[in-house]
Amino acid sequence: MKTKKPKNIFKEGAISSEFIANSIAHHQVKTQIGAHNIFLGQVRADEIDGKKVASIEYTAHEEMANQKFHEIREAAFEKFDLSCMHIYHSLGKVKAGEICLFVFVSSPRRKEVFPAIKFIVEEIKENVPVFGKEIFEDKSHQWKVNT
Amino acid sequence: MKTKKPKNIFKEGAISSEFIANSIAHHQVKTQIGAHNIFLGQVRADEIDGKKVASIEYTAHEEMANQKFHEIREAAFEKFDLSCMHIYHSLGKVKAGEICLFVFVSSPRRKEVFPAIKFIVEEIKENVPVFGKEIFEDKSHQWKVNT
Amino acid sequence: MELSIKYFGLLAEITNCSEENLSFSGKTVSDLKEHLFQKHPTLKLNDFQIAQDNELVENETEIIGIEIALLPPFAGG
Amino acid sequence: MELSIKYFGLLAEITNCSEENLSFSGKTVSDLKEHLFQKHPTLKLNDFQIAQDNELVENETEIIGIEIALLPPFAGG
Repeated sequence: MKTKKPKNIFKEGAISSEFIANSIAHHQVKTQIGAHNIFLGQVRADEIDGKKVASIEYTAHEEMANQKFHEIREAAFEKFDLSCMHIYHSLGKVKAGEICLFVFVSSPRRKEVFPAIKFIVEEIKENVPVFGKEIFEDKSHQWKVNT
Repeated sequence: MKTKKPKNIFKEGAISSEFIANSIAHHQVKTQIGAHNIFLGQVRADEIDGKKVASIEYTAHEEMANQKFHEIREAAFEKFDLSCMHIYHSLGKVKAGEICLFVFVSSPRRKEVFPAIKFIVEEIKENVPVFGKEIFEDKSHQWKVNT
Repeated sequence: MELSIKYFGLLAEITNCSEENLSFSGKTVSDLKEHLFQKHPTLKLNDFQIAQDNELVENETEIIGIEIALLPPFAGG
Repeated sequence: MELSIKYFGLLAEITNCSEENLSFSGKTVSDLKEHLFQKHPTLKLNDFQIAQDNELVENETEIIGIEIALLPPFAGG
């Protein structure tokens, strides 16, 4: 199930629940799969100094990011017994309450998917050049930093 | 977000991707959430002595199972900082490739959802009285045992 | 005492019974098992747990409830 | 040598520039940083990493590529 060339994992705007459903439905033909694990990152309406985050505008060094995603993908297939793996990240504006990251791993056995999903999400947070401008309700902004 | 009385978490037949999408979409109003983790159990077309599993027919000691699910839910809220949690399990026939278990946890922060989802799924596998009759393509059957 | 015995999954299949009422004069779960083994000898060959009023019980537990369930190995998820 | 410098996120904002070409005569990433700090003094106040041809580099790394990216802290997910 490995791909040799980096794919483009970015999507313009929020990731819809229909898109996620569609992705799940596509796995019904893969009857060797016994367990899926899905991580969804959702934009939080954090309150900072009395101002509420209304949306995050994502940008990325896209070429480098897709290369990194590819490396994470290869590493995950190396470390865990996975049947498939999908990663999607938003670019552009994503409102509070909307989904900006969708990671989906599948395996014959459940024991594999738990460490796999955590590994992939932590790698993304730490090593992929994606940038987020938190835009407050009053239109002012600050730059998000992963912790 | 705790409920005091056991809910009925069983659903007749397979859990559809639309149902899952709907469940995800319902969380867009909860803007304190930053991370969701979803586990899906899918019926595998295992081959045993040359015969392929076509479906699993689930039965349960429903009252006791719902009570157990409730205890698992309470324990998970106690152990992890969760905003919400949902569990659904199929009863009746679920075909290979279809979803029979849907566990959904949400939290402000990602660190909480990874151990939470694992804890809940392992507890379900070990402690909830649900029974599965694996029906082969030739209509013969055997009883599934969790490992 | 009158007990209601429920058989699940494989156990319902081999006893050919999903629920039955039983007059029981013993004391513990062990006594009840003996009684059930006589009635349904195939039970002896199978692994199961017993729940009394929705709680799993041990061999030494006293039978006090009216709802007894015989549970084969779990297969949820 | 001619370099293309790309600024991302916060860095594009404070330099008011997302991409520029630069004539560079130094050797290492450190030299390049000095050069960029002179051109955009506000860069000094900010935390960033440098990538050369899509790979993160250290201060001692020799500049050989033509694509240089200045990356503020990551915020993916």
